[in-house]
Amino acid sequence: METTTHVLGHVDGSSVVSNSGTKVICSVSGPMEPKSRQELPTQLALEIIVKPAEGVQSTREKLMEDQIRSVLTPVLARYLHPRQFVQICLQVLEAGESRDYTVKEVSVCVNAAVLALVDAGVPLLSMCSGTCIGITTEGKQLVVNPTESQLAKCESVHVYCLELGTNENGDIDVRNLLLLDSLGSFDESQLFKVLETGEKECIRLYTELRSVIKDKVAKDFVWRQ
Amino acid sequence: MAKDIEISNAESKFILEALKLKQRLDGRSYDQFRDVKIEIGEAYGDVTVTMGNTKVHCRISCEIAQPYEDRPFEGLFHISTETTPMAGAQFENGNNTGEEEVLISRMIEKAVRRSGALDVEGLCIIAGSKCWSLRADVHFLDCDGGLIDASCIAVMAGLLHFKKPDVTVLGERVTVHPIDEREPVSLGVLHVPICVTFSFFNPDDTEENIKGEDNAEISIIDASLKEELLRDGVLTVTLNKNREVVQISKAGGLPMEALSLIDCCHKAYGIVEKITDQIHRVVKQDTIARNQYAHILSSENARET
Amino acid sequence: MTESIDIHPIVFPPEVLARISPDISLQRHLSLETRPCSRGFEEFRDVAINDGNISRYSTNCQNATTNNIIGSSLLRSGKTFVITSITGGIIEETLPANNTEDVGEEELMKLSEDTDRLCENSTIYPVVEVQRGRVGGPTDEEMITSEKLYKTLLHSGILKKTALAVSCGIRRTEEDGSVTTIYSDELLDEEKKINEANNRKWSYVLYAKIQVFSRNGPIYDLCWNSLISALKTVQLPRAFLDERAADLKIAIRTRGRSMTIRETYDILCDPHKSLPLKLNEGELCYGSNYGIIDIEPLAQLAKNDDEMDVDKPTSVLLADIETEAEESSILSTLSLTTNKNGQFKAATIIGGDSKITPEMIKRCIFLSKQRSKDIESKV
Amino acid sequence: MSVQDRRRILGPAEAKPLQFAAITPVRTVENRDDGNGNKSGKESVFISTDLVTNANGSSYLEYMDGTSDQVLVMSSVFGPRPLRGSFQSKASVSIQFKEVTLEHLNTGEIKEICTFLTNVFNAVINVEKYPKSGIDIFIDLIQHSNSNPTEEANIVNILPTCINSITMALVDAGIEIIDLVSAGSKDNSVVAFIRNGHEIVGIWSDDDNVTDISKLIEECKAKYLVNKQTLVQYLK
Amino acid sequence: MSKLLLPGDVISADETQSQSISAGPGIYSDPLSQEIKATHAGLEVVTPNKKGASVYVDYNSKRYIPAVGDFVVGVIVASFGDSYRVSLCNFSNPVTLSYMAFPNASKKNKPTLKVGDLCYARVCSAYKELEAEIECMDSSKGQDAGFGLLDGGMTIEVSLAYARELLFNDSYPLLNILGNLVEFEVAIGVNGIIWLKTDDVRTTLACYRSILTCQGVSPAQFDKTIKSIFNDTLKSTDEK
Repeated sequence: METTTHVLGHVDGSSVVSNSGTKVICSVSGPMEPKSRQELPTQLALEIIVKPAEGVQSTREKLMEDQIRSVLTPVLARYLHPRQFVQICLQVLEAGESRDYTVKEVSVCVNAAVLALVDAGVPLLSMCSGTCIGITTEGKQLVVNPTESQLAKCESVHVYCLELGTNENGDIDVRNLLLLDSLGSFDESQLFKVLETGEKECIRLYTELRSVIKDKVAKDFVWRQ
Repeated sequence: MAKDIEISNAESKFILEALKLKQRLDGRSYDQFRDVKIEIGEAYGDVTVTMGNTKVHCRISCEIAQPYEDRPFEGLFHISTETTPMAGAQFENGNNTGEEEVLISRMIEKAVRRSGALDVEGLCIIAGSKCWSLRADVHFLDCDGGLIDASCIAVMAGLLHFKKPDVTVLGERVTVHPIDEREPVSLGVLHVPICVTFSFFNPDDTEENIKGEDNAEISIIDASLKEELLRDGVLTVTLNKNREVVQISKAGGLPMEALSLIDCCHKAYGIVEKITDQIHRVVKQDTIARNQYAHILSSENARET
Repeated sequence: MTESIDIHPIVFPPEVLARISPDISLQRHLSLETRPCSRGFEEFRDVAINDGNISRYSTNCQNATTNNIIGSSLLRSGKTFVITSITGGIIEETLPANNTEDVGEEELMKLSEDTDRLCENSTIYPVVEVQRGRVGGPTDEEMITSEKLYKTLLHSGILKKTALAVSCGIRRTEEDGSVTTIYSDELLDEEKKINEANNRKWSYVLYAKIQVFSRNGPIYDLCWNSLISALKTVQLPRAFLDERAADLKIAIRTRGRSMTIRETYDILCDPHKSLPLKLNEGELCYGSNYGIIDIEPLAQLAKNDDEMDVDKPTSVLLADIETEAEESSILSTLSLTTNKNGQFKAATIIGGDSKITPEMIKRCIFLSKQRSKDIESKV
Repeated sequence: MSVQDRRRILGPAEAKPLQFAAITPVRTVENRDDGNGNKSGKESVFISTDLVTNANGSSYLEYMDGTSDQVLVMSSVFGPRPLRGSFQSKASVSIQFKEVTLEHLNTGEIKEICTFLTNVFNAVINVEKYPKSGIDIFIDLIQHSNSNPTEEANIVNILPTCINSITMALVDAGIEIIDLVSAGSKDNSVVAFIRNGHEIVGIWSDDDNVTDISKLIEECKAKYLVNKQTLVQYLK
Repeated sequence: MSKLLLPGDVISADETQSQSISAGPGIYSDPLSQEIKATHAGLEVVTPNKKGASVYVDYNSKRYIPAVGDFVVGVIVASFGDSYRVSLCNFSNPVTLSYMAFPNASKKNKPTLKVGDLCYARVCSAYKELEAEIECMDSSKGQDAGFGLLDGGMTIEVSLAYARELLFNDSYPLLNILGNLVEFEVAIGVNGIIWLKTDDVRTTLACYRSILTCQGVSPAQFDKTIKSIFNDTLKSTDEK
C-alpha cells in the first residue's frame, strides 16, 4: 500500500492511497455547516461522494458510497459534533478492476478515507482498515489484494473492513468487524477463512497506517524540531 | 447552493495594493503563467496536471457505440467536467448548473471539441453502425484558480497520450484486440489548443474609458483563486502553435480595447508555444519509457526466431 | 433559599414512544423477550409467493395479446408485498463469434473466456421502486437495492449468457401469400445453412421492474427472492427475422460521400411459441436478514430485584428485521443469500455498533439455510 | 449520450424491446360487444382495503367483465399531512397514476388521467376541512387486459375502476368526502356521478361524435348505480 | 518527541498515574465503558495538576472548532438587530458577536463594524449543540482587552497548531526575527488566521510570505529563510 497525506490545499484533509493497481484520492472537509436537509439533530451528518475514474456516477457508485458509509459511521465520534457535517469525496484515479467489480475500489477507498479523516482532524473513536480477498475457482486459494487478472479468475470476491485501536498496554485491539461484503459462490468454511485472513491483513494494514500517520504528525510539527 | 469563500475587506484591499506595486501574493509577475507539471499515470490517457495549488486529473476512455444517425462517418467524443467538493467546499457534487461550472464546461467544449482538435472521423469503425465513443473525464482535484487552463492542458495531453485498442473489421464482424495483445493505436489529434486566461483589475474603482498612460487597469495572466474572486474582468483566449486563434471568450466585466486584445494574444502565444512543447515532450518521454520495456520483449522474440 | 422541584416522569403510550424514541421502545420490548412486531427473536415472517398472473405466459393470464411481460412474481412477507415483472429486449452482440478466421486469435479468445469468470455470466437490469407516498426520482435505497440485485445475480452464475442467446428463426412468405416461420432447431440439417449464412448473433436482454408496497423493513432480501421466483417463470419468446429483411443494405450519403451500410433490422417475437429460460437450478438461493443488538441495561424494565440474571446475554440476534424501531436502532446487520445446503451467493455483514462474533455468524448461517429451504418449497 | 439516467440501471442503449408479431386471431371474440354496447358475461368486482400499511388508507379492486377484460387497481392515500410552504386554507389534492407492470400509456395520457381524476376528487373531498394539508393519492394499475388494441379504449376501460378504487381508499383513510363517487362507461366515454346520479362530477370522452349526450349520460348512470351499489355493499 | 497517539488508542492509566483525569482536546471518555481514548492523531501531552492530571492530544488541523477562551480573528459576514454574524473559518457555522460584547457598549452606543471587516475577539461560549459566541472585551471585568476591529493589514491562513505555537510559545523565534527586521502589528487567532500590519505594503508582503513559508521549515532555518524572502520581496518591487 502506498500512501500520501495532505495532498490538497483547499480541503481540511486529504490522502492518496494506491494498492495493487487501484488508486484513490480522498478529500475530507468538516466539521462544518450542513445544508439544512443534511442536518442531523443529535449527531454529525456524513456525506460520501465516490466518483469513478471513467464515466459518471451511477448506481454502482451509490452502492460503494453506502458500503463505505457503513464502515465509517461507527468509527466517527459523531455525537461530538451534532448538527455539523463532514464531507468525504473519493475520486478513483485508477480502478484496477472492471466495472463489474467494486471490491478493490471499496477497500482502497476505506483506507484513503480514514487517512484523510485523520489528516482533517475529524474525531474518530477507532481506526479502521479494509482489504479485499478473492477465492480462486481453481484450487480454491485465498488471494489477498488480487490484481485485476487474478480477480477475474476468482469464484468469489470479498471486501473486509475491521475496526481497530490500541489498548492501554499498547497492544493492537481488534474491536469489531465493520463490513464483510461477499459476492460469487462460496460456502461457510470459506466465509470463515475469509474472516480469518481478512483480520490478519487488516491488522497489518493498521500498523502500516500507523507508521504513515507517525510521519504525518512529524511533518505537521516540523517547525518544532 | 454551496456557500462562498469569505474574503475580508482588508485582504482584498491588500491584494489590490500589492498588485499596483506589481506584486502578486505568490511572487509571480503579471504575465507569468504558473509552472505546469504534467504527470502521466499507468494507463493510456491518464494525466494529472498541476499548476501551483491547482490540480486537475483527466482520464480518457473509449468504448464501442453506434454513431449518430446524421453523422454515420464520425465517432463520438464527449468531455465531462463535473465538479465535486474535493476541489473546494464551494463546489457542490453533481450540481453542474452553477455559473462557474457551466462556464468551465462550455469553455473546454469550445476549445477542444468544437475546434476539431480530435479527428472524430478516425473513430469510425463501420460507417453508420459502429464507432468508438471517446470520453474525457476531467476531475478537478484542487482549485486555486485557472481550472479552464489546466483542464485544457490535461485533456489535450490525455488525447495525445491515449491509445485505443486495435480493431479488425471482417465484413460485418468487428474484433477488438485487447491492448496487451496487439499494439494499440493513437488518436488523430489535429492541433493542440491551449487556453490562457487573463484577469483584469481596476484597483481605483472608477469608470475608466479613456485608456492612456495613467490608466490604472491591471491585467494578469493565470490568476489564483483569490485573484479570481476579486477580479473585475476576465478574458480567455485559446490558441494553437500554428498561431491560430481557436476561440476568444470575454463574458462581460471591464471593457477592453481591441489593441490590448491583440496584445493579450501575443502574450498568450508565447505561453501556448511553451506548454505545447512541454506536452509533446512529456508524452514522448512516456512513450520512450514504455517502449524500453517493449524493446526488451521484442528483442527476446527476435532471438527466438 | 431552597426550592424543591418535583420531577414528573412523562408517560407515553407505546405507539408514541415507538415513534419518538424507537431505540428505547425496542429495548423495552427486548427486555420483555418480545419484539415490536410480536414475533420471536429468531422467527421469520410468513412468505407466500406466486406468479401473480401478470406474465403473458401465466396460466390464468387474461391478456396475452398486448402484454409484453414474460415473467413475474408476487411475493408477500407479512404485510409487505413485492411485485416483480420481467420484460425483455434483444441486442446484437458486438463480440466476435467463434468462427474467426484467424485461428491464433480464436485460441486467445478461448483462453480469456476460460479465465474471466464473469464473461459467461449474465444478469438482469432491475429497477426497484418502493412506494412511499412521495413523488420524485429514485431514492438512495432504491438505487442501492437495484445495484445490489444486479451485481449479485451477475456474480452468482445463476443466469448464463448461453441461456439468453437468441436462436433466430426466419419467416417466409410463400408465393401464395401464406406465411410460415421456421426455427433452426426445428429445421433439417441442410436447411440450417440459411441461418448460419446470416452471420449475426443476438441475445435477449432482461429487465425487471420490482415494486415494493407496505415497506416495513429492509427490502433487499424480499426483492432478491421475488426476482429469483420471477426469473423461474420467465419464458423467452421465439424470435424470427423476416426473410425479406434478412439482408438489407441501405445506401447513405453524407457530405459528398456515399456508402452502403447494413441496416439494423428488427427481430420480431413469435406471439405463441416460447421456451422457458434456463437457469442454473443448482445455483438458486434465497436471502434472509438478521440484526444484532446489545441489550442496554439501563433501558430494561425493572423486574423483580432478586432476579438479577448475571448470565443473561448482553446482545441478541433478531431474524428478519421488521418495523421502524428495529430498523433504525439495529446497526449491526447480516444479510445472507444462500441455498439450503449453505452454498452462498452473497453475504453482507455490517458491524454498526454491536459486536459480531463468529458464533453469531454461525447461528445466522444455520437460520438462513432453514429459511432458504422454506422459501424454496414455496416457489 | 450525455443525457443518461444515472439513478436507474437501464441496460444497454442499443437493446430493442421485444416486439411481438401481430397476433393471428386464435381466440374468438364472439362474446364481446353485442352491438348495443352492453358486454355480455357476468361482471364481477373484488374489493379489499387496508392493503398498504404505510399509507393512511388504501384499496385494491379487481374488476372482471366476465369475458377477457380485467382491471386490477390499487390506490393508496397519504394524508392529510402537513404541507410545507405558505398557508393554504384548503387541502391540496394530488393524484399520481402509475402502471406497475405494463407500460402502455405514454406520459401525456398519464398526465391527462391524473388531471381528470384530480378534478373529480377535488370536487368531492371536503377540502375545507383540511387546511394546510396535502392529500396525495397514488393509483397503481397492476394489470389491465384489454384485447381491444386502441389506446383510447384502454383508458375508458380502466377509469371507472380507478375512480371506484380511489373512493374506497379515501373511505379507508377516513377522509371526508361529500358522497361516494363512482362512474360508468359507455363506448368511449366515462361519466362520474355522486348523489345517486343527480350530480355529475366528471365526464371523460374520447368520442369525437357523441350524438346524444343525454342518452350517454343515462347509460353511464345505469352502470354507475350498479357500481355504487357494489361499493355500498362492501362497506356494509 | 512525545508519545504518538492515534484515534482509538486507549490512554493507559499508569501514564497519567492518577485516578482523576481531566480530558482535554482530542480525548474522549466513553460514557458506558469509562474508557479514555484519543480521537485525533497527534502527540500526547500529560500535565499533572492539583487533582490528578490533564491529558490532551496536540494535533494539527485546518478546521477550527470554537472553544471557550480562544482568541480568534473573524470576518463579519452579516449584521442583525442586536448582533453580528462572524465567520471564523470558511464553510463553518458562523458565530455570534453581540453588540453588547464590546467595551462601553450600551443600547445607544452600538459598535460600528461593517460586513467584511476583520475583528479580533475571544470565544465566550461554545456548546456543541449551540451556535458559539465571541466577545470583543474582557467580560469578567467589562473592560477593553485589546479586541475589536482590525483595520487594514493582511490576513494569513495557517494551520491551527502553527497558529497556537506562534501565540503561546514565547520562545518561538519567528516573530522575534521578523521584529528585528520590521515594525509590525500582529493579531494571532487560534482559528488559523493571523492578521499582520506594517506601514508599507512591501514589508507586509514580506512578512506574509515569511510566515507562510516558515510553516514548513524547522526553526533553525528561520533566520536564513526570512532574510532571503525579505531580500527578494523588497528587491523585486524596487526593480519593477
